[in-house]
Amino acid sequence: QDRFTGIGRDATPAEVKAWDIDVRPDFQGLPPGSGSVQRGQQVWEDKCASCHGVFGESNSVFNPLVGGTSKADVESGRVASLKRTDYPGRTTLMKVAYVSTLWDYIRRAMPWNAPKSLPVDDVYAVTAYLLNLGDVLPADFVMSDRNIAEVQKRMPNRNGVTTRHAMWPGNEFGGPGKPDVTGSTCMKDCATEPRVTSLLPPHAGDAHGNLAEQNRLVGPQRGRPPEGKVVA
Amino acid sequence: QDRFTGIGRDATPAEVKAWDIDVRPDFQGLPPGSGSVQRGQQVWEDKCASCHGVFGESNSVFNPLVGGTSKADVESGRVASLKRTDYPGRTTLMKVAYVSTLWDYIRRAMPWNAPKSLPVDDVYAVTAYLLNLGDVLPADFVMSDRNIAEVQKRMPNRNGVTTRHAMWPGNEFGGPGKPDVTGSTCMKDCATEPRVTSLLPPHAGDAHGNLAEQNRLVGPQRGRPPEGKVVA
Amino acid sequence: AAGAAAVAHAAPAPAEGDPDILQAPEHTTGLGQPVVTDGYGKPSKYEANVQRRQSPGLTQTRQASVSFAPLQSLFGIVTPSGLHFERHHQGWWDIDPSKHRLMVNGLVKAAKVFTMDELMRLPSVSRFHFIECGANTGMEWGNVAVPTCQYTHGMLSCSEFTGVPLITLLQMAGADLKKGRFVLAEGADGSSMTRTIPMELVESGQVLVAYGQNGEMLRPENGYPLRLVVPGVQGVSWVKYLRRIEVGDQPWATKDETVHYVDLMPDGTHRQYTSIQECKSVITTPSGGQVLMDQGFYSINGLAWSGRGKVTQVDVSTDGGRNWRAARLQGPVMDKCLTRFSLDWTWDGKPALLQSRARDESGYVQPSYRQLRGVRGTRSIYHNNAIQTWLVEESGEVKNVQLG
Amino acid sequence: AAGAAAVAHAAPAPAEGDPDILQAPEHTTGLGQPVVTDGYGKPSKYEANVQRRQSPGLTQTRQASVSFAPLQSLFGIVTPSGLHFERHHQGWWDIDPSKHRLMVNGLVKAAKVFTMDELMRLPSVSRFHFIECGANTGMEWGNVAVPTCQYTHGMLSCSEFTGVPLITLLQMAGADLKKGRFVLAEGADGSSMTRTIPMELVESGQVLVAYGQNGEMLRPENGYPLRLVVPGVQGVSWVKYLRRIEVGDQPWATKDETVHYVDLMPDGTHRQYTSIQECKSVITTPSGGQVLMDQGFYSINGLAWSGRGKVTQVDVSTDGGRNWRAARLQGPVMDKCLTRFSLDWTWDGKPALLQSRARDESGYVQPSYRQLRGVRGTRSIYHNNAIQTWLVEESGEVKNVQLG
Ligand code: HEC
Ligand code: HEC
Ligand SMILES: [Ca+2]
Ligand SMILES: [Ca+2]
Ligand SMILES: [Ca+2]
Ligand SMILES: [Ca+2]
Ligand SMILES: [Ca+2]
Ligand SMILES: [Ca+2]
Ligand SMILES: [Co+2]
Ligand SMILES: [Co+2]
Repeated sequence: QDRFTGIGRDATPAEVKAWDIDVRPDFQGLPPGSGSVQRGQQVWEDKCASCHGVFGESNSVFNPLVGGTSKADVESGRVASLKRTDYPGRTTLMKVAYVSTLWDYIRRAMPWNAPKSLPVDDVYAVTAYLLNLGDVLPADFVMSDRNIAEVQKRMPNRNGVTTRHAMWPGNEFGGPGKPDVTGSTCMKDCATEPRVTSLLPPHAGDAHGNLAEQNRLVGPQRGRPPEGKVVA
Repeated sequence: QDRFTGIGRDATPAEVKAWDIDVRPDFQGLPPGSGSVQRGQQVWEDKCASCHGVFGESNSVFNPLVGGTSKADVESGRVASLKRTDYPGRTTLMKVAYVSTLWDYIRRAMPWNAPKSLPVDDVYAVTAYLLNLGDVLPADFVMSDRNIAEVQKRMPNRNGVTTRHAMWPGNEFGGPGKPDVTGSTCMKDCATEPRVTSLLPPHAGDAHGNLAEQNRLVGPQRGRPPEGKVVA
Repeated sequence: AAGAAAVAHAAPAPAEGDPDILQAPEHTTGLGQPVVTDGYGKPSKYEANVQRRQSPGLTQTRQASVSFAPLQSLFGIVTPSGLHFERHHQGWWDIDPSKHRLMVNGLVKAAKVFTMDELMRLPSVSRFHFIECGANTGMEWGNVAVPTCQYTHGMLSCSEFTGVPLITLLQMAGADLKKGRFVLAEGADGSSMTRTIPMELVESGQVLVAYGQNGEMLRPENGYPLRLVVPGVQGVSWVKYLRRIEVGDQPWATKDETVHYVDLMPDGTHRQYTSIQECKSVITTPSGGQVLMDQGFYSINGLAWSGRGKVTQVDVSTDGGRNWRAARLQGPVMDKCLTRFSLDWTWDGKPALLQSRARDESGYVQPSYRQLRGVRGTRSIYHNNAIQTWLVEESGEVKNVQLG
Repeated sequence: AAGAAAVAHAAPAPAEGDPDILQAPEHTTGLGQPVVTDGYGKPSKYEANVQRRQSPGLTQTRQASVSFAPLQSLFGIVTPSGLHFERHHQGWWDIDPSKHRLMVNGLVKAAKVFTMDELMRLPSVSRFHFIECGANTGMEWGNVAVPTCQYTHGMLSCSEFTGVPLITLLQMAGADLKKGRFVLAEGADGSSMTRTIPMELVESGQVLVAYGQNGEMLRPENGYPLRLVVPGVQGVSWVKYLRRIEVGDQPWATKDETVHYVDLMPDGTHRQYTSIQECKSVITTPSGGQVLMDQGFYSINGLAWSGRGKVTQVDVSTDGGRNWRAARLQGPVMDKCLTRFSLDWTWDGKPALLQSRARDESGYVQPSYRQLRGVRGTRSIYHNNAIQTWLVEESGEVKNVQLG
């Protein structure tokens, strides 16, 4: 575009290399390297366990990363516990469908307080260790750019995802399509049963503090003072 | 309006009296009372002169109130100096057409640091004194609600104003009418002589401080650093 | 009795009149403050209650967290930038704009680098758009969880954004628009947030590389000095601290489009790349946690929006959805922008169930909880756009409820 | 040489690349700040130059004075409330809204008193409007006086205002709309500003008793908790701290409509009640006091507005008015509202004279200085809406000039 001559310049190869760190499910962008489960355990215990727990089970700073998957899931590629409504919480390994997602995210964002500090080999290693914790990879596994496609075939939830929906604003994934949920346009004597089935217990309202102090001091309505401080 | 029942209430007579203080050119709203030029001088020197000067001539906190009018103006009701392009500045007495405007404003807003503190009689008095300073009223005049209409007939600029223009957004004053100034819609080879006839001398730009510090630090253009601090 | 739960009513004025009228206050009889006490001003001290807030216990850390905009106290459609909701994954930064760069790479003739100086030199547009977090109202999928509309719906804001259409930059880099149907946007903060954007939306000119918000630069909490604006799409795609755009032939399956911001269906599958914020609305006054001071006339006010275009109609019910009336829409009604609606209502002091239901130009109608859950169950976390119900009790107290 | 007057150009990046790309900054490798560091946020520290400012020597006191909005640094049409221009006659106050009252009296069936609680209960509207001081650009009637567009045109701002149409209150009081063709608005501060408003405009529903500005309450400097909004009319009529509305059959000839905000004609007469802000525009970038950093492409950006309705066209000249091109107008173009315009321009490094000329739906065309002075002379002080000229010098410096 001659129109904007002098605006912007070509990036140098070193610049692109420095920033183009993303890794796709087809492994475009994946740098060569490798790391063992054993080395991964070392990295994990040094740099990850303090937040995520020794077994990736902690929810003190974030949801547990590991748990809820089974050997059967590794076979089927569907995490069975996701079908249960009584299963408490969802771990990362229950949800993640692509090993590239884990690899890419750990490389770019973890450790949380020192993102991008891991050498490439350690990213392989700690990813392998996480998958070992979830019984996806054996303890003697050495993950590398050459065998990662095999690892993908063992991801417990690899078949548990879909893009069939109307919420992608492009023509891919089968196009925008028809929304799955339909509201009603009834205006008069509609068939709704206005019965209150869910309501906050008073103490849960107070869990959000004094609502009187969360509303403007003037206006047609005010914030509700805490229970027990109500003025008649 | 039944629609808004319970919103708003009737004002009490005392409330309307407390706030309905405006005075119009037809003297609607003018409270009864009176004050002499002599008393006005007292008020002026106690409460006004510190800001406006003993003769209303000061421009230390505001433009001079008095000056620029003549006995001839009192006769004609047109302030001659307003026609001169070489007359420096414009005083209040040169411009004001209605005595009610002075009275109303002094009552509501003066003294500037203690507005609405003057008793009604003192508003009469100090208004009379100001007009005396401008040779509109004699030194022995006692202004009151009964003779204020006579005072109006002596206001130096009472005939110097017009409402014939297109800038009143209502139908009064002869309606909105046709704008007085017309721009050009010429788009090509227009008859303009692009000769620069007015330009700030460099020091005048610096009078507004360092312009580099008055512009954002990024963007296609920056603020100009002060003269002499320019970097090549 | 009406207003029983409220702070005590003002004492009736004495017969001669209200002392606040009869006794002139200091501000009517004194000299006020000078100009430029603040080169950048702030709200009245009496407005201190109007703040963005965290929901206690919602997140385990404060840097991977959210703060909610006080919708119950806002007017019109513009969100003051100081009250814009926040969502950070690895904390916010105040980045030196003279050092910030934007790279465009991937399926392009030549990868490019732009400075802020250069980006701000290109032709820009300014457009009003809402931004809503995909997790807004997420706490309420299963049941009522929070007391006020700040917490139920406050991951929502609306601003006038100024920036360069991304398509301009892609053209300058010579992007392959035939093969490159996906775009990756990447941030410069610790999380280096990445999201896949459809080229379709970029080609339409709607996606902006924005630096301006409500007339000034973006706020640090919202991505200063550069963020992507992806109208109609959930906030996580509006990548903050934007440092890189890559053109590709496949989606990236980043953590925040395939592990989070995914919708868990009743059959245990996750929907990925669910991006559009579907048509939704909420009554902001009266709303949960408030108390009506009196019986009589009220103006029911609220906000409606759609990620698919313009809002065309908003219906309001005061009887829990049995009967509806079309609300007034405040113009201009803009594309993928908040629309303010209002409806006159006279409160007779009896319990009432307030609801609003929005429609958009695609023909979509906002669903009830029953309709939404009928398809998606109760475990989706994201994209809860069900009709909100507020119960007005006889006391004047308003409560967050769900109907069944 | 282009940009000679500017700060030194950034050093060219080393051959392998820009260190700001190659060396990851702290914000890419660390953990940032938590949510709600500020319940009400503020701009980036790098934006500290963007401030409203006084013009030194313009006024003799700081309480009867003005501060100017930094138009050269703003985007779009919304003015951030913290940068809204100020004009006080007796200083500003932060008034307790629970004690503020509005009285309606005069030619009404019954004089009325409203509390803020009551006013905020009535049906409201939200509208985007510009507000311009009648004295904006007043220093430039005779000759160039100030260096930047902050000082030439910065008594101008634009906000989304929310409030009750005044006509609603007049109807509630039973106003006599036949006899009462004039309305007095009065403030509660020391100056108790009074201005006469035509009933015509009130009846149209355009005049608002406003409490909201850009989504939140008015700022104290702008009249918190209540101000009149009189679209298209000069700012002094938008009475701040509004306490009283009186309906009358004659205008009031208040100080600020018959002694100030009057236009001195060449024949020595003063035009009174000149209220409408006529169609006007200004290029905000590049503008006076700035320096272009480089030759090449620029987007000329500016603002246009009219007190008579919508802006229909803005023409831009880069050769001092000999040739003009129609600029792009950013939608939505709203009634009595700022409209952002832009035009592509490639600067060849030669001196250029930049001008903009706006037209409105009434057919009015913004005049040149020669045309304006031809009718009104040079002593009017108020209502200077002449075409502004910026001279771009070879050095890249932009200067405020007038042509003859
Ligand atoms: C200081 C605390 C901390 C440390 C140390 C840390 N993490 Fe994390 N981790 C987090 C937080 C908080 C998140 C959630 C971030 C967000 O919300 O986007 C997270 C998210 C993750 C996720 C994504 C989980 C999901 O479901 O989104 C993975 C995988 C992960 N961490 C792995 C690691 C690894 C591997 C290490 C060490 C190399 C590590 N973390 C070190 C705090 C930490
Ligand atoms: C502390 C300073 C101060 C004092 C004391 C003071 N004034 Fe003023 N006066 C001002 C200022 C400042 C203005 C301009 C206000 C404005 O810009 O609206 C002014 C304006 C006026 C005006 C209007 C002039 C015009 O052209 O707009 C009149 C008349 C006036 N004063 C009379 C008085 C009288 C009478 C008193 C005493 C009873 C008085 N002033 C006391 C500072 C003062
Ligand atoms: Ca260049
Ligand atoms: Ca890549
Ligand atoms: Ca009442
Ligand atoms: Ca009156
Ligand atoms: Ca989550
Ligand atoms: Ca003046
Ligand atoms: Co989010
Ligand atoms: Co003014």
